[in-house]
Amino acid sequence: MLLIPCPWCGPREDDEFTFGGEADIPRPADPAALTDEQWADYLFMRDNRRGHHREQWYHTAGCRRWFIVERDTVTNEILGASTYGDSQ
Amino acid sequence: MSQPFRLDHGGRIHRDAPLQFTFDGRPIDAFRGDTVASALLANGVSLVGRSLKYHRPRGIVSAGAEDPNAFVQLGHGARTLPNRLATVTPATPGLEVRHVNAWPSLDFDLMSAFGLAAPFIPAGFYYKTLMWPRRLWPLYEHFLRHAAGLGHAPNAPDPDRYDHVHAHCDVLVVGAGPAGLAAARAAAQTGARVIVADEQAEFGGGLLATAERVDALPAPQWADVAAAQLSSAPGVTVLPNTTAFGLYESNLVLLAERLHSDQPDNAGSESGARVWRVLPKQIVLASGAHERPLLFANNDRPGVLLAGAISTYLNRYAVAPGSRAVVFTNNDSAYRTALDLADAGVPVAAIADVRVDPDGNLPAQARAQGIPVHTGAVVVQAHGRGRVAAAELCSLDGAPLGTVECDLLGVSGGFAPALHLHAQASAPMTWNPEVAAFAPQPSHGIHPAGAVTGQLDLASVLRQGTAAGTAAAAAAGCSNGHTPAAPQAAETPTSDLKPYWLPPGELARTKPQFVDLHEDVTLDDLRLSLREGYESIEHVKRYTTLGMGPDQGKLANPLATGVIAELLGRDPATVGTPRHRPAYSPVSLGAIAGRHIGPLADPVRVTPMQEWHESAGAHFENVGQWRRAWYYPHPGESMHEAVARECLAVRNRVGILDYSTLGKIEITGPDAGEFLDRVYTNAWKRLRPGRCRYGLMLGEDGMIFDDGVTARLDDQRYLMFTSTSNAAPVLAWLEQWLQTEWTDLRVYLTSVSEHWSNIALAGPRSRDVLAAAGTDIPLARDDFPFMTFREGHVAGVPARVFRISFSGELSYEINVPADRARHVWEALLDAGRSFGITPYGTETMHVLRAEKGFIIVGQETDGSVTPDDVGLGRLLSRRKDFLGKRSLSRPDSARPDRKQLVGLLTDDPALVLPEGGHVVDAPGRRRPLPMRGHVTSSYFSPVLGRSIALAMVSGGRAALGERLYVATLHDDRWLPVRSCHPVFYDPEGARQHV
Amino acid sequence: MSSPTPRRSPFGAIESAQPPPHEGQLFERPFLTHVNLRLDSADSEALAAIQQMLGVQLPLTPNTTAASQGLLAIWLGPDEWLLLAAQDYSEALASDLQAALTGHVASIVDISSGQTVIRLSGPSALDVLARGCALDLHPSVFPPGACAQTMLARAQTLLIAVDLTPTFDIIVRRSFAPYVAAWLKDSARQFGLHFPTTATPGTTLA
Amino acid sequence: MQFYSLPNLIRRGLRGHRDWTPAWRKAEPKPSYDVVIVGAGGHGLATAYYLAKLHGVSNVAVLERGWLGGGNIGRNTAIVRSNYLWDASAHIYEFSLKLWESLSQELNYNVMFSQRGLLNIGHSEQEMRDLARRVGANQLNGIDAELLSTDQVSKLVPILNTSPDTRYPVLGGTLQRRGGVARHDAVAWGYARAADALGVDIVENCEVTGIRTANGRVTSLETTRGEIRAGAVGLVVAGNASVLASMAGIRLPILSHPLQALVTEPLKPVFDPVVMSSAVHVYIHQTDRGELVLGAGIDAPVSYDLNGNFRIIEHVLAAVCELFPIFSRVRMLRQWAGTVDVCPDASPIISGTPIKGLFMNCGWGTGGFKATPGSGWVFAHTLAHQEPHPLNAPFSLDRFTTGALIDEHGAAAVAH
Repeated sequence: MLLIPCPWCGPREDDEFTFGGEADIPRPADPAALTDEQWADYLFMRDNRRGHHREQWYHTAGCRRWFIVERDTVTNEILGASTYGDSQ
Repeated sequence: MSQPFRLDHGGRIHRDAPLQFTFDGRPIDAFRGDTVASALLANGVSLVGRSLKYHRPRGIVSAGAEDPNAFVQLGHGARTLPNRLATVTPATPGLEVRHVNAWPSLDFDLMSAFGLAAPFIPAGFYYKTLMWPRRLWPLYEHFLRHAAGLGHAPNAPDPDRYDHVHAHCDVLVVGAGPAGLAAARAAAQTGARVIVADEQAEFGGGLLATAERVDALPAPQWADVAAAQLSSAPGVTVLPNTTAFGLYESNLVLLAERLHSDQPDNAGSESGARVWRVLPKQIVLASGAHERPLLFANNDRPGVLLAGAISTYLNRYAVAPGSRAVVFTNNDSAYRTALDLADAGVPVAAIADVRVDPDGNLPAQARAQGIPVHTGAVVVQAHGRGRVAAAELCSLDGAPLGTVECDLLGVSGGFAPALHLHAQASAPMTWNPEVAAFAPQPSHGIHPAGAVTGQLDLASVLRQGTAAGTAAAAAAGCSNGHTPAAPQAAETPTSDLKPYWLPPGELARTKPQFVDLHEDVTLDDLRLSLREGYESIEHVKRYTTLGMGPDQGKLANPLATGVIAELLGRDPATVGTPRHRPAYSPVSLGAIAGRHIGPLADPVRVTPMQEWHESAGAHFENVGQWRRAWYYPHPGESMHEAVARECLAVRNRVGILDYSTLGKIEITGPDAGEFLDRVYTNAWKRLRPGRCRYGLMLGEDGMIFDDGVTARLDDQRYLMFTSTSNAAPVLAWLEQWLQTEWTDLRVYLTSVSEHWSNIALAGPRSRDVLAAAGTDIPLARDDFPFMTFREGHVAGVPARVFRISFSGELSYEINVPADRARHVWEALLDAGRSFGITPYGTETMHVLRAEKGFIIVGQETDGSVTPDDVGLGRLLSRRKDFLGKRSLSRPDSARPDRKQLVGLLTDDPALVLPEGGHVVDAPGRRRPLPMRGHVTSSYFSPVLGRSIALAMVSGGRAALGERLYVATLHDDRWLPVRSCHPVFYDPEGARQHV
Repeated sequence: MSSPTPRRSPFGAIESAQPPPHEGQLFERPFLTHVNLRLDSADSEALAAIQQMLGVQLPLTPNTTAASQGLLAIWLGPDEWLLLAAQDYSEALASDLQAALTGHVASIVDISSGQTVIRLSGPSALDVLARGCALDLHPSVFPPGACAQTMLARAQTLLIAVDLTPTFDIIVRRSFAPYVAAWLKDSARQFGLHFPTTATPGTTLA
Repeated sequence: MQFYSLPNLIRRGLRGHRDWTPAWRKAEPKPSYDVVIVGAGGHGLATAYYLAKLHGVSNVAVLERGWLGGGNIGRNTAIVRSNYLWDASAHIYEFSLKLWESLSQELNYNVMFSQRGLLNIGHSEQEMRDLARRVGANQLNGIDAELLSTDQVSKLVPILNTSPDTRYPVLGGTLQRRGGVARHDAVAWGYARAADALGVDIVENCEVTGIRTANGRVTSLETTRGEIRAGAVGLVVAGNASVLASMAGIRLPILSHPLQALVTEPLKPVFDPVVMSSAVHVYIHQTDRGELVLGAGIDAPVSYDLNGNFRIIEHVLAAVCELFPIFSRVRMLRQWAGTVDVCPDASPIISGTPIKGLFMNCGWGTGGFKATPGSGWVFAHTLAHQEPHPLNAPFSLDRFTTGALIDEHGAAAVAH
């Protein structure tokens, strides 16, 4: 059971959240200009990193904010959390 | 005479409360405070079970949860409990105890014939044979299956309920032995919120079985005082009968509290057991240690007990497990057992000590008492069949030292820390040579204390516990300055343990020496495993099944580590131990499921009209968590008849549908239109207030994700309808784009799904019904045209009315606040009575939309379907980008042979195609036979008087009218069909515009 | 304008002129006004206008509430609040807010029908909630005035600590009423509490 | 290779089993191989075996970071079936199932493949539509499959709660009689022993730390036991595919998740077939030891953690107690997790890569064990011919560029 540190609500059990996958994958500004390979890379290819991982979480049952969690994917240790406000 | 082995004084049993239970039908006298095991021993019952593989006679080995032999079946029928341990099961009046794994009886077990075959069925024998002839494997397996397994499952549903509790504390203390009690006391004194749990019915652990003194009190008495103080201390929760069985990430600790679950005669209890989900700030791990058995021939004979267990039976239960004892040890602790035996009047014929010069206090006391002590000596074989009759001794170099008669053989190979919880959480552990076992290292807010650290001296253990409790409380932010004093006990200088793994010489080779008593894994099995190259500890475990029994190898694994290390000539630290897995002790599935069963298994969501639907006799279908009215059969009506009646009512008169389950999202802000432009495939900015539009939402992969109507309420407000099952996912998805990607858009989303109920009136007379129900909204065709909405009142209730249609008929979807929806629903029914209004359910809704060729996301689509595939390419804007657009120009999305939505008409109009049936060009015996597609929806259309179907067919749109077949192979039929345009009724869409 | 037609609460209460007498330790508080408010908390002008109008500053600290006469402002998110007020006040409140926030980017949505309030009060309140709520509701951590959106068993809920009795207000979504009722009856029964619901929709499912 | 048989077992038994020899050599890595396979799991060892057996390529090494068979082959719930929806999947899984049917004899190692039948149950109208669609597809693909009514389900597994008023009513099911279970560890050991006998070097405790390439072609592997040159390299490292691929600068469409399972205490036989329910994410069968083996759904977050999230166990066991009310008093013995690599379409990648000579066999999600023989067979072909076999051609890496996905979410036991 993960305790997800919502930057707004504080640590909560993971059943309050929806996992949103790897963070920092911006949507291409002009998809039409991309090759199929470039689009596939945005669409499907992931680092799936073993260790330090930046990822998106949504506080579904709480404040309904999307935010970023940094987590070690081997130990599941939470290394930090930030709001999109912070990270911009 | 009853209870021949019961001592006439001492112990913590209640002699004033005698009771009786049965073992294989035989009455057993006991006292309250006994376990089933202590009572059996008191009655001289030494044979309690048969071993798993060879069916050798087995007796009680320990006095706790680590016992490998004492598995019994409790009770019978629905309430039976398979594979319970006699050593931890309280003796209660009338308890029905039966052996497992012997036939026909325990004493006369025909299956012990397996013992004769032992030389030919070593570890993993089944990998090497039973392969020929191939067709006989099922027979071999049938035999293996019925030979395996232990107890019997209940034969009816569980009458008990189980409980779940969430708990939080500053310090959780696992184990209430000397270290745990000291730690809990210390933590409590700092004002910390403390939970202390112990698997036994009484707090005290080892204190209850020793003659030592703490703070000048006899140890058991001190334990009682400490336990009493804790239970009355504020902020302290004491949990006896509670096993900590799992330690997970975030230091979530799971406790299983036994209430009645080990009492099969306690019928239908409200709570058979309670699982505590504890999130402590800090953990004191005081889980103690397990005594390690020693290897010698026939070391599995009944009457061979762990030395510490003998002391427990003597001191705690006033039971002498034998009448003449031999003790075999490699450390000092077993001398205490020898002294306990002597005090109890049980002669100790010999102590065999592996060590050459044990010089601790206890050996000295034993010698002083005249107990014969053989140093540098080992037991190499136990004689006797049904029970140990003698112990054969020899020196470390294999020289015989004679045979000593005894009916009780106490063994101690030292103590292995019970670090299971610690290890489960992958916390670090290191090899501790002093105890020749792995011990935990402090980590992640876990403070080990007491025997689990390898410390056995009582005085030191008490100090350790106090320090751990204080440190844990401080780490949890609780401290009131003063450091609690540790309870005092006498120091006992001890001499070091001498690791002893393999017996000397070849003498014992001829007889089995069991490393894992439960799994019947012998020393020879380990040798074979290593010989064949299965050397990693995990390979040994999997090849020999070492430690895989219900006892989880609590005794076997620590022994095996040393044995394997010696056989391989390696350092035990490098051999390691099989990975510890939850649960430390088995926990019933029901207890883990808790209350989440029956009506609480999963929320059932309903609309304000639910009671009305029920009283109207509706049949329901599950749609996600929703319970929706499926159809409303009249008395004697079949589903088919009811649905036909409902369909015709809508087509010819008017029907009413509870459509409240649709998701509804209010979208507000200056950029709302731009936002819709990006998430929907079609254009929105120009939609005028008061108008509605159908929208398609794609995933970025270009596949259809959701669809629905969105209305523009006013300049800056839209109301989006989502499909029922996508309400939550769509909201999360929209918020994700707004919050993480398009942060510049000024848009707010608010779910109003629960506030607005949605009642659909559909059919040529729906306008009349709405008028009759009373509304201030002008209903004339030109005042309120198709695909517009109006705000006003319906039946006196504020309402938003949408002129949209999922049936192709003149239709109004009336949104009213849920608090008044039931009133409006009934008002419309009253108003509609003279027009023949008919309530209809989801099945009719499906038939009506299929007649119109409207798709349902999740039925026509399956995550691999694009808008063009279902003929909605016209909704793809060319002038703007939208989510998923780029994926639609990938090579595969442009394939001409993609599956496309078509209609199918059977040659036989009465024949309704099976949904999920596959479409082929022509019947054929060849396999695989190429498939063109499959039937997604199929119904009998009452208004058309024939069957209709929608299908996804490869290249189907270009070949409308082609001859195809739908295969139903279970009856070997090929149903001839022709493809057609997927709109079967009112293709020009005139009816919804009237 | 208030409609003449009687309202039905999720737990089956029928609206009447005078609210039903609240007795016992566990009961529904039906028909209250629930208005969802969204606005940018950096918009100090808007915040001031709201404070002007409601007589209370919208709470900006997560998981806290602020009370003024007859109205409770509950933090739901950094730009979202729930305004909880007396029966039959929703339309007035909504329109007053609209007026107060003209010219500001905001969203004001009446959701009074979509959810309801259950009050749980008494010495065993914490034990009842501990059966299904993973949060630490001990007053040292969750004092009166605190609020939290979280899970109650398998239903989303909004918890508000009212006083040190302890007393909690539990806001649940309408369609979950049968589940929440079944869960409350089950958990509360263990502590001798009874949850009076004139009707439990969906009982045929249980 | 010492032949395994009853006579040999008896003969050696009379001599105390002292003259059995190691099932496979503890090979020292040579400086160079024609083919190096990374990962001594089921798929990797099977690949090596078929390379040597069918393609005459025996200068092969299988490198294993830890102990042989310690990955998913040793952590799965051992279910074997071929009732997949789409043609491409159906063909490769059915091919694999056919290999299973004679695998014990092929390897002279009893993998205890037990065709006790595999039952999928459905709980909603839409689920029954999907099951019917799958059965129809299976039948036309020549795969045995039957659609069952609730009564037929209840006859097959009488202890299943099929009463209509449960939370998850059983509306029917599908049965693949040739489906079943096998002894998972034995599969790894059997392939290892057979491959070793054909000259394959199996190198345990040898972790790959780097992949070297020269002008677009793989040349060698850096390992904790030195550099090893290779003509071709096959990465078969379930639970680690992204990590290994990244050593060659390749990004994969893979997410790694924990998948949990548990066993109960052993019971006398109570039911025969494997029972699966996608809706409640449960699969369950009873082993020959008598234990109930239960599989759960995957943990949503990406993770390589091997403990798993207890919440999922709570949900699964609640569902099990609903479906099998008599199991409520049976006790959980052991719970664990493995790491599954999941592709967006829940189908595997058996494919070449942008780097010549470097091939991948990964992304099996929850479907890996049942595919072991077939996967090894086609991957051996792919490595030997440097091009895919028709059976694995559709499972190429570039399908994620063209969009030709093979979406098996419906057919996987758990909805990802």
